[in-house]
Amino acid sequence: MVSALSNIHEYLWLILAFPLAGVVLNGIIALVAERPLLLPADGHGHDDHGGHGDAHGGHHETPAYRKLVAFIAPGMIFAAFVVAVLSVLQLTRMPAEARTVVQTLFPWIQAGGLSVSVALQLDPLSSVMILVVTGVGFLIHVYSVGYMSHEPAFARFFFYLNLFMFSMLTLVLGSSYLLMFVGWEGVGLCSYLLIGFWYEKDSASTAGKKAFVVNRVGDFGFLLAMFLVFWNFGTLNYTDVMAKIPSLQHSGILTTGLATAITLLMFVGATGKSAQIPLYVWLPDAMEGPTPVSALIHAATMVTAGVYMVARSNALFMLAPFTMGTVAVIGAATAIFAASMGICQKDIKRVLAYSTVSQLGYMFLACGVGAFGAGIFHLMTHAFFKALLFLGSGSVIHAMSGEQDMMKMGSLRKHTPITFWTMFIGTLAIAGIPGLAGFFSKDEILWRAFSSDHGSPFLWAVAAVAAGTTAFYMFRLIFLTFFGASRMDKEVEKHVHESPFSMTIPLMVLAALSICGGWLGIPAALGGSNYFEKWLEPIFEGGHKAAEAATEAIGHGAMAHHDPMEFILMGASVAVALFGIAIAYYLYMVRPEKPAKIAEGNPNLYRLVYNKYFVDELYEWLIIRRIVDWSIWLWQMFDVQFIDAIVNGVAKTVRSAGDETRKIQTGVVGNYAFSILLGAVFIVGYLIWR
Amino acid sequence: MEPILFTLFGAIAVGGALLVVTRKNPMSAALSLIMSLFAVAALFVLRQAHFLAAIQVIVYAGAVVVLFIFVIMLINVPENRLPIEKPTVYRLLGVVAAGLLMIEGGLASRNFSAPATAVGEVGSVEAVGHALFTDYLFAFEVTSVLLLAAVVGATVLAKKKI
Amino acid sequence: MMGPSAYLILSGILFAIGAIGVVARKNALIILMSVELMLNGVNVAFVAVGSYMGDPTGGIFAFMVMTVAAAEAAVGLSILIAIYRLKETIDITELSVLKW
Amino acid sequence: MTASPNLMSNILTILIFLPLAGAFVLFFLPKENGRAIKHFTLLVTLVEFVLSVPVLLNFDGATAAMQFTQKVPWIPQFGIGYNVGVDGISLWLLMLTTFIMPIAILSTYAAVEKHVKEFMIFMLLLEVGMVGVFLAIDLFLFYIFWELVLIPMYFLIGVWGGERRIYAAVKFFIYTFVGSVLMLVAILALYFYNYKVTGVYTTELSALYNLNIPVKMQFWMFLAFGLAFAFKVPMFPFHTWLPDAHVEAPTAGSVILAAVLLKMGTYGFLRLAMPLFPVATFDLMPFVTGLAVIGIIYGALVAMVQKDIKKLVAYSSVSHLGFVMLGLFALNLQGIEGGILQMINHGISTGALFLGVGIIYERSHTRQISDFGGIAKIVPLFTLTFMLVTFSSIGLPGLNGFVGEFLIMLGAFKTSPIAVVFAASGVIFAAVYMLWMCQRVLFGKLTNAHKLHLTDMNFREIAYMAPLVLFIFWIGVYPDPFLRKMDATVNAYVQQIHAKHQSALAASPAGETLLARYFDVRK
Repeated sequence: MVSALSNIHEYLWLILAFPLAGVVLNGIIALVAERPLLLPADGHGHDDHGGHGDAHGGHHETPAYRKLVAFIAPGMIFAAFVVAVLSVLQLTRMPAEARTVVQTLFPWIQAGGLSVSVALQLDPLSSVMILVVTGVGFLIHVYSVGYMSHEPAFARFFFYLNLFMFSMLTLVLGSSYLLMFVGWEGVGLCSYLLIGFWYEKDSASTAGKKAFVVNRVGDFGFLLAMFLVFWNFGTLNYTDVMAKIPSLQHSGILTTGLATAITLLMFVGATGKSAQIPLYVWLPDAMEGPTPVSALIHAATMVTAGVYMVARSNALFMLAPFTMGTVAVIGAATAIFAASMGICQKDIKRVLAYSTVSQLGYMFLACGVGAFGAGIFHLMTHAFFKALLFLGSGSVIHAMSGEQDMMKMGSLRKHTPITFWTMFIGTLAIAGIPGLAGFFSKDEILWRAFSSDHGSPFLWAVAAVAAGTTAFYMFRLIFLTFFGASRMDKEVEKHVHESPFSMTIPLMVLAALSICGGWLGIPAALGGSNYFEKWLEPIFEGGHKAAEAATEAIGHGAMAHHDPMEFILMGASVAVALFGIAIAYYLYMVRPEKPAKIAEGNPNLYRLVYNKYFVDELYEWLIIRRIVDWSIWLWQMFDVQFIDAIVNGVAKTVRSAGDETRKIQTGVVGNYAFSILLGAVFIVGYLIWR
Repeated sequence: MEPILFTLFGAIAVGGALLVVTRKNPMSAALSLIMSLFAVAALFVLRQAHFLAAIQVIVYAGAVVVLFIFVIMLINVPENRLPIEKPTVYRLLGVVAAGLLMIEGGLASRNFSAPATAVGEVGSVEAVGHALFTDYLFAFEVTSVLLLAAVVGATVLAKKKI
Repeated sequence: MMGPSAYLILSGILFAIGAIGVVARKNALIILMSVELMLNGVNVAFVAVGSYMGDPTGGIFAFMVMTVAAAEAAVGLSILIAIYRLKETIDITELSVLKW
Repeated sequence: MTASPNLMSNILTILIFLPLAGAFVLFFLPKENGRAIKHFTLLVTLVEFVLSVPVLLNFDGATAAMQFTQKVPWIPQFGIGYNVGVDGISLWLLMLTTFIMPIAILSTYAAVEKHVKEFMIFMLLLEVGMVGVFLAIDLFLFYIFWELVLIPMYFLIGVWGGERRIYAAVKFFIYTFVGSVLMLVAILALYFYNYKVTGVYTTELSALYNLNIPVKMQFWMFLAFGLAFAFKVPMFPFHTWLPDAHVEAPTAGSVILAAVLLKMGTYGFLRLAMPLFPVATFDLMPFVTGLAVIGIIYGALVAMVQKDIKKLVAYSSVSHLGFVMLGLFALNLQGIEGGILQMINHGISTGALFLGVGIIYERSHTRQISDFGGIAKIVPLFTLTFMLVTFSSIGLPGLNGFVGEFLIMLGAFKTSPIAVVFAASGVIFAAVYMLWMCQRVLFGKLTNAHKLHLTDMNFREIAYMAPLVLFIFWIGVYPDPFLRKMDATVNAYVQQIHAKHQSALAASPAGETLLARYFDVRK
């Protein structure tokens, strides 16, 4: 089979081309077939349709174009997935050190020393990413077909979704930082479009804008990092940059200071995209988008781009211990901070959003302690179980006719068994119950946070507490949603139903992945072979080597795997997770009235946590208000009152001077003659005097 | 001989000029102007510019001043409607400025000396005519256009109903 | 034999007196006459210098000036008549429609 | 495409004077038939565009020299000649001009109702001036065309403008004219200096480039030229005419103003101020760069708080032109190529933005952001186009704005990294003000539907937006053809000014401070 396509890597571009074809086709359908249907009938467009397509009942005959879209959009992604799988399979058959394939498509920007081509790079790191992106992406596309079936702007939705896939694949497959940046901004655009998909809702379009702008703040860092890289390395291609590190180190150009500057700037970009402190604020708001979007973009793929970037640049990061420390601390802080915010949220999607922020913090913690492989591993498992959880929550919302408040749910287990069971698996996975995907990846991170050169017991403790908190609020979610007495509105309760197969099948597949996904990386301590780590080894080798060259360090202690400490810590983390689950069980199953009492007992603390520590308000007051006020001042005071006042003042002066001097023109001829005479006197006088 | 005659006619010319600018009655002023112009004609003769002297008498005394007198009689402004002219600072300034100009003119021309070439027949009818119809033919022809324009203009302007 | 300076000074005096007339008088007729005086003063200078230099150009210039003077007098006086018909005055200080 | 050699050798002259001939013919058309006049003008500008395409196709990107040159003595006594030519710098600006004109004309079909004939005559005269400015390689000729542009624009704003049109027109005229007069003084000074050194009177640029002007003189001349161009660009703090002019001008006027007229300023820097006075250019670079960066941030901040869409776009122009200036004064290949490309990009994107504003203004007769809201529901196609243009303006990768901005910042980072740090923050603000505006105009609940009388874009509007959109994608995805045409010229250009700077500096004492170099300052 593969021999027919003797070298699948020559068809790498197909991975991008399929989603792009989907973009074009869906775009045309949206424009030609769907647009006229969406126009208000009276031409002035006033109707009370609030936008929530999934809240609408009432089936009509499905128009043909919708069937076409429902086929094209997932189909294209599936095709890309197939190509991706074939490519990766071929990659596995190559020797480990040769596993970097670059396919150049066409020159993009060339100016002087700058030469950036549109080129794709397939190596172990990007292969993991494309498999996750296309795989999870395909499942979510299938799910979306069911979830968005009542949405009027069906084609437009898939147009955006395919565009997102295209951008995301550009991000991970691009062979240079600039191309990564293209995808980086592209996914930001799609995120903007999809969060604001129901643009008639003010909160949705505001959230979209916020996401884009906050991302831009991060991009600012990314851009500057690129400039630094270019002017010091003379190239933006990954392979060239990595190849040049040793020689530049040798010649003294690439100092620790420079590496720190580059990597810190890159990390600024990563905090924006991956919602880390201080730029995480957009992600919770991003839940305004349709739920599949939250699953795809704001859980499984886009938000992990920052982790991907850090992992991609690991060689540079390893040269900058200060940055590594920063990354680890920010990651750990985000993990615990976001987890604490998840405790009190009532909106089911917001809980998951904070959980995502928190889990991303884990990934950065991993990168920060030098365990890039562990970070990517967690990225992958997280993609499985978080996508599952989001899609599950979507299924719940679907069942609840659009209700997202967990306080109005309960006992759904009976009505939606598949959703319940799959979500339960996802929750177990994220809580770190042994045997499931989340356990392996999270444990790897915790262990490395403790044991690696860059790690410390403190980081481990923070991460472990965060893990416990995660277990607590995730089970709180499960208990509030699926167990206990029903708190649903009567009207809603009548319509509660399990979702269609197009939605439940992806759930089941993801549940399976959430269980098995971790088995790829069972650590040696547990008798596994940690195939995942080995697969990524070639990527991170360079970084370790560079770091050694820089510091002359004493080997990597992290490789000492058979440490009894590892088992102790593993047990501890499992215990912490179980403790969290136990508390959740006590508070929400045994004594359901207790949480409200606790909240009443500590009103200030509760308000603080419930309002997310007022960070949004702080930003609003400290930055946005200041900038806007200042801008108004600049406009009204500086522009109008100062510059224009000068301009108009000069004009007025000239005019009033003219007004005065014109009075010399008396109209009496004699006076004019007198002036002529005076002039003659002066001129003759000058001629004589001269 | 020349200095005496020059002094005589120069004095008459200046005296006539002073009378022109000081008379209240325009008719007196016009007659004084004739006096001044005749004296200038005499000065022209002194400089052997006979042709110009003749023209001066014919054109100025015979045409221009007569035109003035015609106009004075034509519009015949009554005595009491003549402008009332009182000495003001402004007019004093005018006199001072003109005086300054005079002094400057004197300063400028006091050391003027002509080259010692023989005084040729530059003012005779023949010499002027020759120059006029050779070197300055074009200017002469243009003069005729100017006069034509003046005739037309004067006629149009003075017509009662335009 | 006297030099040209005397003529030039005389010319200056005549010119200045004419200028006084133009600047200081209000009667439009007198002003026009004063203009003639100024032109005459200039003519004196032209003729005198021309003859001393042995150059007919001075005379030609004086001739041209006379032409202009005649034309000016004709046009000027006709304007005066027109104004008098309109305004019943020859006081130039009352004719200031063109001010500002 | 093969064109007869005869046509090709005269092509530039034809390009300059074809609109003039068109304007002449328009004089004799009856003014009652507005439709026919519009059709005719459109035809003229289309022919002009078609004629400019062979220039592009036959342009040799491998040489830095002027091409398609024509040289005719004009006032030989003064050494003034009619010299025209095109190189990698002016080529794209020429193309931009001929490309944008038919679009602007097409946009007037519904907007201009009164004095159609005069309007079109002025438009064509404007084109004569603009094309002339970009093609002239004689200082005097350049100045003539430079001033020629002013007059039609003055009338376009003053006659067909909005409520405060007279104020805006006068402000526009005087602002730019003050600069022009300064430039004229400098041109004369340069002219006579050249005579003093070489003994030949000439205004030919190629001759003037070879002068080695004393540094003190360079300083003052650069200031004079620079001020003229800075007014036109406009650079902070000389920008206040722009918002007024844009707000009051008719849509077509705004489009031309933004797309081409502003580029004349930056082009002037590139063609005259920088190569003629390289030492002053290098020495004043921090100053100009600083103003450019202030312009970027200032324009963006002030744009953010505008209530009038057109004014917002006008201020965004201040910001974008700041980027162009930043690029040009990076004085390296990336910066200058980026700057030129960004001129084109800004012409396309901002032109399209103004056209978009014009489309909804024609229907609703308001430009206040607060009057709109949620119109995406009723004008989806317009929304799509407008968002696309918005993202191009923001500088989204894959669209045209990014390529230019990236090259500019990349180039400028080499020479003044601090400036780029600030300029990059302008990228953030660009997203803020554009998206905020879009959100308030396009999204949200549809509130004012009945008052606005909005209908979606009609065929004519699609027809003139489509080419712009095409180029937004083309430059974004495959800018290579654009960059390759300017490579040789810009390369030679950069080398030349660096060399001239070096040789001039070799003569000056080591360790000389700028103050000592330009002013008689003793230590």
